[in-house]
Amino acid sequence: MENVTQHSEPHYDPEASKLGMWLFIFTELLLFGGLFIVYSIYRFLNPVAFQLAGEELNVVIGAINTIILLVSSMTIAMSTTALQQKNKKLTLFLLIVTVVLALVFLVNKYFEWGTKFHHGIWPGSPHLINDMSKGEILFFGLYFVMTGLHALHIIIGMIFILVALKRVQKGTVNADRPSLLENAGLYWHLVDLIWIFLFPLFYLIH
Amino acid sequence: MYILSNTVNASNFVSGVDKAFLLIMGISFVFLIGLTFTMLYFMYKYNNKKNPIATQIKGSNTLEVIWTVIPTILVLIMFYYGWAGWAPMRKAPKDTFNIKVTGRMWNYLFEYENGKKTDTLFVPMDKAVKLKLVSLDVIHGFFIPAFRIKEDVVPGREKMAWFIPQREGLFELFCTVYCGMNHSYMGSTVKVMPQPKFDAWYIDTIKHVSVAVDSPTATGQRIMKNIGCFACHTVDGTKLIGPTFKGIYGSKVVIQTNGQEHEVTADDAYIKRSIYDPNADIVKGFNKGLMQPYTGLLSEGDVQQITAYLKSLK
Amino acid sequence: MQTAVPILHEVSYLEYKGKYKGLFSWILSTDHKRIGLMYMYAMMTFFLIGVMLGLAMKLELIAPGRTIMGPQTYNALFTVHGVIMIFMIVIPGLPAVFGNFMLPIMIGAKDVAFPKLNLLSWYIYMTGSILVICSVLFGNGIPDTGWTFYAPYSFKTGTNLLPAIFGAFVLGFASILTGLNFIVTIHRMRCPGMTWLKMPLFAWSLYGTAWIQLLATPVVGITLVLVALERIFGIGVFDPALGGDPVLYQHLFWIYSHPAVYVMILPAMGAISEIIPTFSQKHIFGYKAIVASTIAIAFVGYFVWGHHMFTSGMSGTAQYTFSILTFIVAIPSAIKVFNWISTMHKGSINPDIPFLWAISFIFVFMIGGFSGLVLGALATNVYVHDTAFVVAHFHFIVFGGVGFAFFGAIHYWYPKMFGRMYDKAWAKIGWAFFFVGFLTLYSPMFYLGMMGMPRRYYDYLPEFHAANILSTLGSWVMAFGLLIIIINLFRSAKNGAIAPMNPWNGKTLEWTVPSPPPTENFEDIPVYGEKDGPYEY
Amino acid sequence: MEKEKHHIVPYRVYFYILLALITMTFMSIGLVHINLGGYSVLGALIFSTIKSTLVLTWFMHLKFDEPFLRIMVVFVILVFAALLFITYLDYFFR
Ligand code: HEA
Ligand code: HEA
Ligand code: HEC
Ligand code: CUA
Ligand SMILES: [Cu+2]
Repeated sequence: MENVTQHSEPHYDPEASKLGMWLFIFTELLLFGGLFIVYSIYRFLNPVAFQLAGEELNVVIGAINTIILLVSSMTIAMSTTALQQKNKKLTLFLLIVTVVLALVFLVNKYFEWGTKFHHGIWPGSPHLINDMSKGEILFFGLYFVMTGLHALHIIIGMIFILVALKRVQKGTVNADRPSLLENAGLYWHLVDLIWIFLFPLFYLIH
Repeated sequence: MYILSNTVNASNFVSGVDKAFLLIMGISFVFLIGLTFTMLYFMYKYNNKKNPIATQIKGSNTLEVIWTVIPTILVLIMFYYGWAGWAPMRKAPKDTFNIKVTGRMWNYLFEYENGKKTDTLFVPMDKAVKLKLVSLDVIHGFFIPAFRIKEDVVPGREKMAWFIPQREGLFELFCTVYCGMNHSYMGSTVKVMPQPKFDAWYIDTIKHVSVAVDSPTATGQRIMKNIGCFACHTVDGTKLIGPTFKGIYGSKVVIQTNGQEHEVTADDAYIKRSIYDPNADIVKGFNKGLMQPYTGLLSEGDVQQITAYLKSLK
Repeated sequence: MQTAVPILHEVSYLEYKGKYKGLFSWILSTDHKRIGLMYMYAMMTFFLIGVMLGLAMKLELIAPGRTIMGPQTYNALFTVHGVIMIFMIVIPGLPAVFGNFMLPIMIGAKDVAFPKLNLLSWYIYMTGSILVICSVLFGNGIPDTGWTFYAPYSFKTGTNLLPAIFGAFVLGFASILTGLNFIVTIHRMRCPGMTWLKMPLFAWSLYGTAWIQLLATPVVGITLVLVALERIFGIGVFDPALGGDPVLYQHLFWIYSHPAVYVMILPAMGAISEIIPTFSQKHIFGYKAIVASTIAIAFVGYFVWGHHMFTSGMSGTAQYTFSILTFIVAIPSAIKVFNWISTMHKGSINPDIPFLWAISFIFVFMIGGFSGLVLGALATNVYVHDTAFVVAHFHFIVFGGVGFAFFGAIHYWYPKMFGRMYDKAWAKIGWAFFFVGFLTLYSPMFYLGMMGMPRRYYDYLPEFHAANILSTLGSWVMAFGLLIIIINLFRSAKNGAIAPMNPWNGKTLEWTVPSPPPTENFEDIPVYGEKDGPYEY
Repeated sequence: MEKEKHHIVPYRVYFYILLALITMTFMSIGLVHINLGGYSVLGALIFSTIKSTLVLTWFMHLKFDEPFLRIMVVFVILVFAALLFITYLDYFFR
């Protein structure tokens, strides 16, 4: 007879958690928004240098990564449908595909950054500072910061999806309580959304 | 108060700025006093001892409109006066007397078109003076209160400020943007002289040659004092922004060049390099980018004098 | 032992025994009231540090030249003072303490929407604060950039800036999460019948604030990350030597930091909007107008940041746009002041201590606001920008505004929070010293600014001496007042008279629960009928 | 509220959206090779905007959510646009 006051009965409010997730997405949008402001101002001030530097980036890798992200966005969106149709196997499969695609994206990114490093281009590298124009330094500085931050979000998104996957497996996320999976999906789409803008702004300047 | 007293019309901007000031302050005082007294009066009149039952009033749309519209009009008037006092600061007339102002930690250097350099700003009276503001390191602020002008001096950009001094005399000049340790000492003075007097000063280059000095190292010391080395360096062994000069000559210094650490002896060549290209070798434990190159500001001869002085610091 | 059940339900949140004992029952509690108190204790501690630094600065400025410290120490002092006061006290201040404590009760909910997240925010807040303190204690030198971290000085200085920047970044996260929590709470957990327009004004102000926290904080977050990267790698974004533009840093910084000043003031205004009707025993005047002006301040306040940069070399177009927007954002504040004063009209005023704080708030807020108008006009801003005038403006409005509202709020809600009443006579004496000290401390700074004394100055001309002495004296009077207030509050938490449920005859929901409230706040969620409302006397 | 069933989007729809997104990606890459001068940024951004609208409405379910979420999203985007616009008032007219 000790503990009668049970604390807030664990009530489940999917609308609240969805709203919370959206609000968080807004802050993420403004986080990148800050960087987009910086980018656009510097591009406006150094149009030629940005074009020159943009040509150094590999459009093919960029395009492949875009498609990977788009496909993974679809698979995770489908996974909620699968969950709601009570098809647990398909849900799990779709989630695994999403995570694998995310990994492929990161591997690509790794090689892409690797080549840049190989060419002596990294933030603050002597080649960058000594041999390039100011606009190009800015371009690559922003390139590393923005794609780096985006990659960090991919990693966070992957963890988020993995947690959801685990919970789907255990059955605590199911057709009646899909919130966690839906939120993981929302987050993942955010990552996609940002890339949709990063890709043309960095890879498609000619 | 500057606003009211001795700086009346010290420059062409004073009246515009002060007008805006008085207008805003005037309106503000009326409101402040009026509202404060209303508040106190209500507190007295409707005290619960006198007025135990409140009358419930939930609002009034008429009043809301009134006290939205009136302040709006008032602030637009304030905006207008603010704008009117400021607009002329943005565009200098064509025919101006030009001076280049270089800010660095922690002094200003004024360069005139005939090559004259000073650390006090000399300007002719009743003539439009245009300043070209550049900074070598961080942002500084160029502020002459009596003239009501202020402009940040931003590295990487060339800024402009102009004014017509209208009063003879000495005026204060401050640095207003925080720029490191001696920010509050980065001031100087403006000397406004009537045109003939100014001209005499302007063409006279002889006066500036230094008076004879007794000891052989005093010239070095004087140069360093004038250009401001002691803002960052001491001679008594304490570390400020930069390393101390005590016993520096001939000592072994650990420096970093492009990230590699190595040891050198502080000789003439090293000191010269430290002055002309300080960011090439960074003394261990100090930051890059604080000391700026003095190329063009100190001649080879000056550096020799400085080295001679540094030698004497045992 | 069946009979014990209803009694146990009434156990106050202070005595409630949960899974954990002692300290752990606090630091692991997800109860919004305990979290609110934990914020308050943490802030009090940091606040006292900040006050000490402020007093030390004033002591240094008592005479020109060196008095008790060197210039580098002084620079470090105002930096740490500014960072602590802004990022650790007044930005989270009212929302984290009173928002957490009162918001759920005021809207008739049992807790916030995400109680665990709420606790997490507190931990994030503590982490950030400790990082800031670390930057003082360890490394080579205390940060010395001013709380604005202006580039390029912020990546040139040799001092230990990284932990401070990182700390501010982390504190931003705590602020974002709190805001997020409040928005969801307000959207989803208002009690049945409480429509948006029946919500107490304090809750409205928190709603407006939360949106600013959400949308503005990330911008400064990323800006601080860029400064840190600039320091570590030299990526060049703000370094003029590498093509960057230091003025862009200022844009980004103020995109956050101007809205942040409204993050500070809105909840303060919200608290005042609660105190005034309660102590006038009258329905608030112009409820809808106050709601609208809250939203307007939050929204327009977003677009005026450039008024901090009038001398930085922006384009003329930007300058007058920002100036006019600055004036426009002053109007909703004016509307609020008029409505507050009208609420007193024909009321039945109980001039008790919270009310005294409220009217002194209005008084100093007006002075601060009017000096803001001087700063918002272009010509006068150019003259007084970066002088002691600005320092006076923001102390009047940040500290006079937010600080006074904080003290008003704590005297107002104290009986509810602790179930006891403080000693009113001492509270009034403390208030009197504080108020007089405040005016003596900061008024001379207006004068100094108009004379042209720049801010962040360790040393000054002899002409400025007299005003500085006065100001320093004021700082002691005020600190004395503060001491009385704090001691009074602390002692009363143990020894004060037991407070009734509704000592001020307030009408908002927090006055319908016992003092102190039970863990679950309400046994049954209240329901608002057609006629009910927060200010229906 | 509790009873409200989630709208279940068929797999097919998601697939069509993906196809549209990929097509537009290729179109924006193609656009680069046509010389549009200053307008190529604009073109790329228009494509990105359409793509992100698709992602928002379908993948992120905004189409099926309550209207206030949609209002919030639009509001946030407008706030960001206004920030950008005002910042440009400085840089464009310098
Ligand atoms: C709580 C915080 C807070 C608040 C609410 C405000 C409110 C305002 N501030 Fe302030 N401000 C700061 C905190 C705040 N400020 C800080 C911290 C700084 C310095 C930062 C730094 O550099 O370190 C600063 C700096 C600052 C500057 C830059 C100064 C400079 O460096 O050059 C400017 C310039 O426009 C400004 C203007 C205003 C204006 C117009 C308002 C308005 O919102 C005020 C509106 C209120 C009123 C007008 C009074 C009430 C109205 C009436 C009684 C009715 C009558 C009114 C009319 C007729 C209009 N502020
Ligand atoms: C809330 C903000 C706040 C507060 C309370 C204070 C309090 C004090 N400040 Fe403040 N100050 C700043 C914010 C604040 N300051 C900022 C942002 C700067 C700019 C830094 C920079 O330039 O970068 C500054 C700069 C600054 C300077 C200028 C430095 C310069 O430019 O040269 C000086 C000079 O004397 C000064 C003095 C003081 C003094 C003596 C106190 C105090 O000691 C007075 C004593 C205080 C009290 C007696 C109680 C107040 C109570 C509350 C606020 C509510 C409590 C809330 C909780 C406990 C949660 N401060
Ligand atoms: C803004 C601060 C600043 C000013 C002004 C400044 N210095 Fe320095 N100085 C430094 C710093 C920081 C270092 C250490 C980093 C480096 O080596 O660049 C340094 C290093 C040096 C060294 C090498 C010291 C050693 O121990 O090896 C010499 C010599 C020197 N400065 C001379 C001068 C002279 C001469 C002047 C004036 C003409 C001057 N400095 C002005 C900051 C300054
Ligand atoms: Cu130069 Cu302050
Ligand atoms: Cu502001």
